[in-house]
Amino acid sequence: MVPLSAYVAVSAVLFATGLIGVLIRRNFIIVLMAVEIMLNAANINLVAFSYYLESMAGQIVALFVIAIAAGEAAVGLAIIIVVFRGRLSTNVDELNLLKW
Amino acid sequence: MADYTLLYILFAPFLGAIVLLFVPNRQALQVRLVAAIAAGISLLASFYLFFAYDPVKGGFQFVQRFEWSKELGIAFYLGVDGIGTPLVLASAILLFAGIFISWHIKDRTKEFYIFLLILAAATIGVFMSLDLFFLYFFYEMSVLPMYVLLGVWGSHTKGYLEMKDPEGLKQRDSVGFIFNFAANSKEYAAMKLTLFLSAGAVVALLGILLIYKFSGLHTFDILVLREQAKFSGNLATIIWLLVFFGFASIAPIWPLHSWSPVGHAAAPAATSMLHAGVLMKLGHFSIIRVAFEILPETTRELMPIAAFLCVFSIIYGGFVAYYAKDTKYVIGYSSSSHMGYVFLGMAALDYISLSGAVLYMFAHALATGMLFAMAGWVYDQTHSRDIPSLGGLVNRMPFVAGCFLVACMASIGMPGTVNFIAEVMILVGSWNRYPFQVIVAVVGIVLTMAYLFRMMRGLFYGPMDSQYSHAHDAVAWYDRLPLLLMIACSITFGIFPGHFYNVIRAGTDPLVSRIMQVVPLAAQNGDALRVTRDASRKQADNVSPVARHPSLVTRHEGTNDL
Amino acid sequence: MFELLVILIPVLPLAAVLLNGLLGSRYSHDIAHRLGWGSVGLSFLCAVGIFVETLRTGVAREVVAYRWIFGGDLTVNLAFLVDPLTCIMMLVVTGVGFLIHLYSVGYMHGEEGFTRFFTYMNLFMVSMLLLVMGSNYLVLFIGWEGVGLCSYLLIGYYYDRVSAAKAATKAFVVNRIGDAGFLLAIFLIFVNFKTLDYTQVFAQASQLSTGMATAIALCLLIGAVGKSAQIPLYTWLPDAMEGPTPVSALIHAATMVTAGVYMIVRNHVLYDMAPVALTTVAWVGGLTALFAATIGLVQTDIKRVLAYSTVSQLGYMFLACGIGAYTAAIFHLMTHAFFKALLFLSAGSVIHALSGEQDIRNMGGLRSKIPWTHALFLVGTLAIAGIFPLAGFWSKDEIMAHAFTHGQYVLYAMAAIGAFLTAFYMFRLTYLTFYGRSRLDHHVAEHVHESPAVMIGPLVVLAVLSVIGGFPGVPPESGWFHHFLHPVTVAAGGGEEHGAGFGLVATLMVVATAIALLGWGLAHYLYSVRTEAADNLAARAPGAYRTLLNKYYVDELYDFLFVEPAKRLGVVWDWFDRTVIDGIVLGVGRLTQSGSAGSTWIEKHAIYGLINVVGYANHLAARSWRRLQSGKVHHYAAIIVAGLFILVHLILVWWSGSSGIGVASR
Amino acid sequence: MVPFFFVYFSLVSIVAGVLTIAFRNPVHCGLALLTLLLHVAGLFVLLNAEFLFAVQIIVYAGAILVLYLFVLMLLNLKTEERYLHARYAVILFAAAGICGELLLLVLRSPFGGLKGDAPAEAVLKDGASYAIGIKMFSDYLLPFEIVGVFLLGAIIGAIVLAKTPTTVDIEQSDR
Repeated sequence: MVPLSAYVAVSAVLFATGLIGVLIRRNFIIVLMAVEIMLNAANINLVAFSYYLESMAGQIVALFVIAIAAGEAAVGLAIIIVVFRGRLSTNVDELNLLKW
Repeated sequence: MADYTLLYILFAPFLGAIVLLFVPNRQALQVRLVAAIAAGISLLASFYLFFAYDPVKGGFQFVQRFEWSKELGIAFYLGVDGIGTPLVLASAILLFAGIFISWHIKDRTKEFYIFLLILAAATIGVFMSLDLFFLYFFYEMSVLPMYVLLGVWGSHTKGYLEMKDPEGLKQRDSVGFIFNFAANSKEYAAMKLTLFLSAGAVVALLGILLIYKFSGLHTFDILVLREQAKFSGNLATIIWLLVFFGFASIAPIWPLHSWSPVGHAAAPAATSMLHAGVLMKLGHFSIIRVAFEILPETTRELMPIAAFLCVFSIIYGGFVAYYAKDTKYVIGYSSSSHMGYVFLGMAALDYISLSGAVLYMFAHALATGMLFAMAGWVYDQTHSRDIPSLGGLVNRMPFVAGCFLVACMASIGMPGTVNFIAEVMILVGSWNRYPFQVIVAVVGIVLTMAYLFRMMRGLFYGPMDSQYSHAHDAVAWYDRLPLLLMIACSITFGIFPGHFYNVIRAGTDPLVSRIMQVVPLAAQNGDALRVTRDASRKQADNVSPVARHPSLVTRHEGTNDL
Repeated sequence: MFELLVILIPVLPLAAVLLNGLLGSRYSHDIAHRLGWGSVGLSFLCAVGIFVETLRTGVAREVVAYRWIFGGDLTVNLAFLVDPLTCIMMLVVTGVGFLIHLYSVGYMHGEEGFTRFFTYMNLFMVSMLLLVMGSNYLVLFIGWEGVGLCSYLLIGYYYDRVSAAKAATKAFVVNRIGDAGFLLAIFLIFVNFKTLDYTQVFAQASQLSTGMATAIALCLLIGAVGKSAQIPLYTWLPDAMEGPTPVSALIHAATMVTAGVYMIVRNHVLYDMAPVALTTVAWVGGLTALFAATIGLVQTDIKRVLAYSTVSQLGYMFLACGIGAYTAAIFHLMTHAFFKALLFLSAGSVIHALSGEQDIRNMGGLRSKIPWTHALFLVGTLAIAGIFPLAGFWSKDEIMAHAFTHGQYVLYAMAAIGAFLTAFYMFRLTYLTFYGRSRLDHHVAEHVHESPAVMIGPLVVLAVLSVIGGFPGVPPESGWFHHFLHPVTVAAGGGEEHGAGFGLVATLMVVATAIALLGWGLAHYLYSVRTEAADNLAARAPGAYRTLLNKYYVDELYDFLFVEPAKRLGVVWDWFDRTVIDGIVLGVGRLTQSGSAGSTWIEKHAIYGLINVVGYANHLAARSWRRLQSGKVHHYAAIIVAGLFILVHLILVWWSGSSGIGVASR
Repeated sequence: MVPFFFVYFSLVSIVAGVLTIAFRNPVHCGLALLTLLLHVAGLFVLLNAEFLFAVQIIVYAGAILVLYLFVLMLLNLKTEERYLHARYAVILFAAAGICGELLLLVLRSPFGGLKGDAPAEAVLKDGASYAIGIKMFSDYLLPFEIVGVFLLGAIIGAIVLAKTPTTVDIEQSDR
């Protein structure tokens, strides 16, 4: 029997990986991929808890997370295309339009 | 009877703003027409409201009530009395006029009109709110569009360009900036105005929350609060001061006035009109609604503060206006000076003077609206607000000059305009209580006259600088309509004030009697009070809001129904 | 019918105002001026009807046009009081006004803004009629403000002239100072009587304490002084001559400036209760009469001489009010309206003939070139100088006689000296303008022409009135005029005394005539005889010339003894006027300015400073914090992570009471 | 058997995750991500979540990842010289430290919670898809609808954003 903590640990490691990816990569697309990793880590957690706490809620929320991930990917990639069209770059460092 | 007049008045501009969202910005004419139609509906409905208001019956009429949050005791509760009705009318008139005054705005027309409509609708909302929560809600809502309107469509004050060079920028960022008289940019003005008014609003909100908390009634309903809320000495004083100074900052009373001239100077014409015309009156109105209604006893004790400060408002504003060289500064300071009269009328707590104060709010809205409209027109045509550099414009714009003269006449209270009646009522009514202030106010009239006619001379008479030879008069119907509308209202109500007077008296009479007479008796019968409160709370659950109104429940039968 | 007529009187000019004001640009000048004078003429006819009716019944009636402000404790009606005083004032206002309107048709012909002129003039008529007909103080005040406004508009008629604009503003502001006093008086009356109706106020007046009555009367006096250009607020009137001449004639001579006199007479019940105020009125009037007359001696602008003469004559009326001769004041008001309008309009005719020249040093010898104008001006001069039996004689003599018989000898002396000076400067004006050698510019001289009939016609009527206008007041103190006004001007308690015997009255008349003739003689001698003699002498022989020059020394002596001091006094008072009184006015202005500067300084440095300190603190804080806003996604992400980290730890601390490390190592 | 699969899936997931953020070539990153997604799907099977397993493969591996690869191809990105952030070492250590602490935290925390009404046997009897369906369309109907609207919005937003601007739009945006 695999303990819950094992799943949680895997999830935490994956989450950390994704987080580090977000922070250190310069390519916007890879940043988005790292975000996907984090979402997957969260999903693992949700499903694991759903299993061990005997509730369907976790799975349903995980489903929603996947839906949101899809939306995020669509919009995020569209933004990347727009930015790329204007700047010919997907480099995160060069995107500082948000500056006041 | 279901009469949705108030909803029409309130929501026509909001709906107009929403419709405008879907009108393409390229279709400037459509944008203007939509705004004008929305404002027109509001205007017609408020005229109907004004003439349909029954002064004999008095009290709050056209009441609408929708429960909003039972738990918190908030209801969307609208209704007007004799005080709110004229102010709603004034707002609608100024909104309608303002739409036409801004007919020539080319830059982001759609957004401008959206914000203007929201501003006006929110102002109207305050005047008809019978629920403290929504009163505050609309109050805040009316302040915030000002920020955008000033910041985007405003104009810089003279001397701004000097601020833009590197030396000026350095100065602006230095400590000396503290003593820099009005950094002159429109952004500064917008920021100052918004911060000032929001700060005032927060103070007032504190007062309102204290009322909510310590009344123990668990309701924001003004009518319930004024019947049943009872506050003891220190608490009442604190609440009253919070409410008074919070709302007085928009009014603006003397040391809290400094946002107003800067704001007026930077604002586009229609915004200044609405702002000086009706937004300032939110302060007086809210003081009447909250402080006068809910804390009558404290009002009687503390209103001399206003009587004291209004002297400064009148004289100080007048003097500074006399010295100012910028047309809008002159009008702005004159507004803050004239608001002193309203405070005087309110402070005297007399039937005639309080009615005069309300009438003066209406009259001043029209007069100052006209002045700002004309100053805006002159600015549009000459790109200058500097009085010494202008002159002789009557050759180029006889119609505007004529209107300006009428506006000056109205502003100094020339007989035949509604201002005259209001002024006389305030002064006559206040004489018994504050003779000194009345003398000061009479001197203030002379002062008003001096600076307004100095400005009139500076703008329109004398030789004209050739660089202004391209200036145009207001010729098109849409330019003349708003001016004529305001003039017509001012003169018509000046010559036939009968209905107007009755409407206002229907609102002020019960208020003044409450403040001056009923209170001491109620204080004696503490026990009876508690019983009545319980009884009337039970009654409150069963009876419709209209029936709860004191003027319908024969307030004078029980002297203990505070 | 009666009510309708009364209401029609102000409504007719009002209709003309509305038509001309709103539609005036649509039709020709001909229609505009017909509307202008036609409406006033109809008003005059109505006024005559009312007058006849009042004469027949002899009762005062109140006509309510409509209820204006009403409700509980403040009721004001737009109502008219028709009594003998009102009748006289209505007749004067509409009658003289009608003639001046007719005259203006010729005078203003071809001016830019012709329609505007008639609109303002008619608006003035409306206001003036409200002023004299109103039955309560508020209606009086409406008219009072309205005439001030019209005065402002008409003085500033030539708006492109800076001097005109300044004069207009000055007139309005000075008037407004008076109005402030008037307004205070109204408040005092309302507070004391709880009503503003004349009839009720006068009925209850006896309950008033003397102190309060004095206060009210003095406040009213401030208003009257401002409107009627008395010391110390008279300075606006000479400047007001910047307006067109018909305006000077109508507003600044015949009607508006007499509003103060009317008001005092109307309120004589209150004044009778306040002897102090009454004395003040008398002395203000007496001083003004003398003071303005001396200034009039040295003026060279034809209209300014007349303006000072107006101030001086108004002083007589105030003097009359002050010594209780209310009927005499109204009587003089009426005759003055006739002859001063005549004088102004004739002066206007002269100016018209000389293409705008107003300086009498550049005139002379016009008698033959414009004979009609000359004759009419002479009639006016004779009337104002008080030559028997013209209108001015009767009215002025009555005032002086009243002063004498009531023991006010100082005031009598002032009035007498004033009368002498009046005769002198008016004849000086006549001689310099119409007689002697022509000093005209030759360009102007070529174009000298008599005025058209539309201008001369009204002048003839006014001249006739100036001649016969005094007869209703004959014999003095008991003429028809006095009987007619008796119900109004005599207070309920007492009556005007008829103490003087016929002998004394006759003597005083003779003295008055002598004084006037003396003034005439002196003027004749100085401005007619001497110059001609000097001319002849210069032509004939140097010896005889020198002899006459010696005679001239005598003249010099006379000059030195009488004329020069008088002149110098005039100069000094003119200087005083310009320096001290204008100085005071200016000083008040300066004080205002420095007060404003001070207020602005406080505004700048104290109030704005305080506010800006708060703003600057925010500014500093924001400058350091805005580094967070780098705009780079990484930074934001890092901040989010840091925030998350802190949040998680906070939650854990909240749950377990120790830090994350602590929990983990447990 | 289950522990073995668990170890396999977890290890491969973690390695794939690390590779995803470590590869220089974005296409390689995408392929590593695909590996990760598939192995996470495997973890779902171990947890009785077959429905999610299917969704994970269909939506994630099938749709989202294809979208990523499509964009990568579309933009034709070259492999960058400096693909890591300038101060990545600092961030790496900081993040690793933080994550280490978090890992400790989650492992030591008691994992308490309310027991639900879906024990493993019950779920296995009707199948996970059935249970999810019942739950989703009864208790979670509103969130479900909201997610639908959200997806619609995302679609419209993506289209509007990525649309080629026409000349008229440029003119309008200048106003």
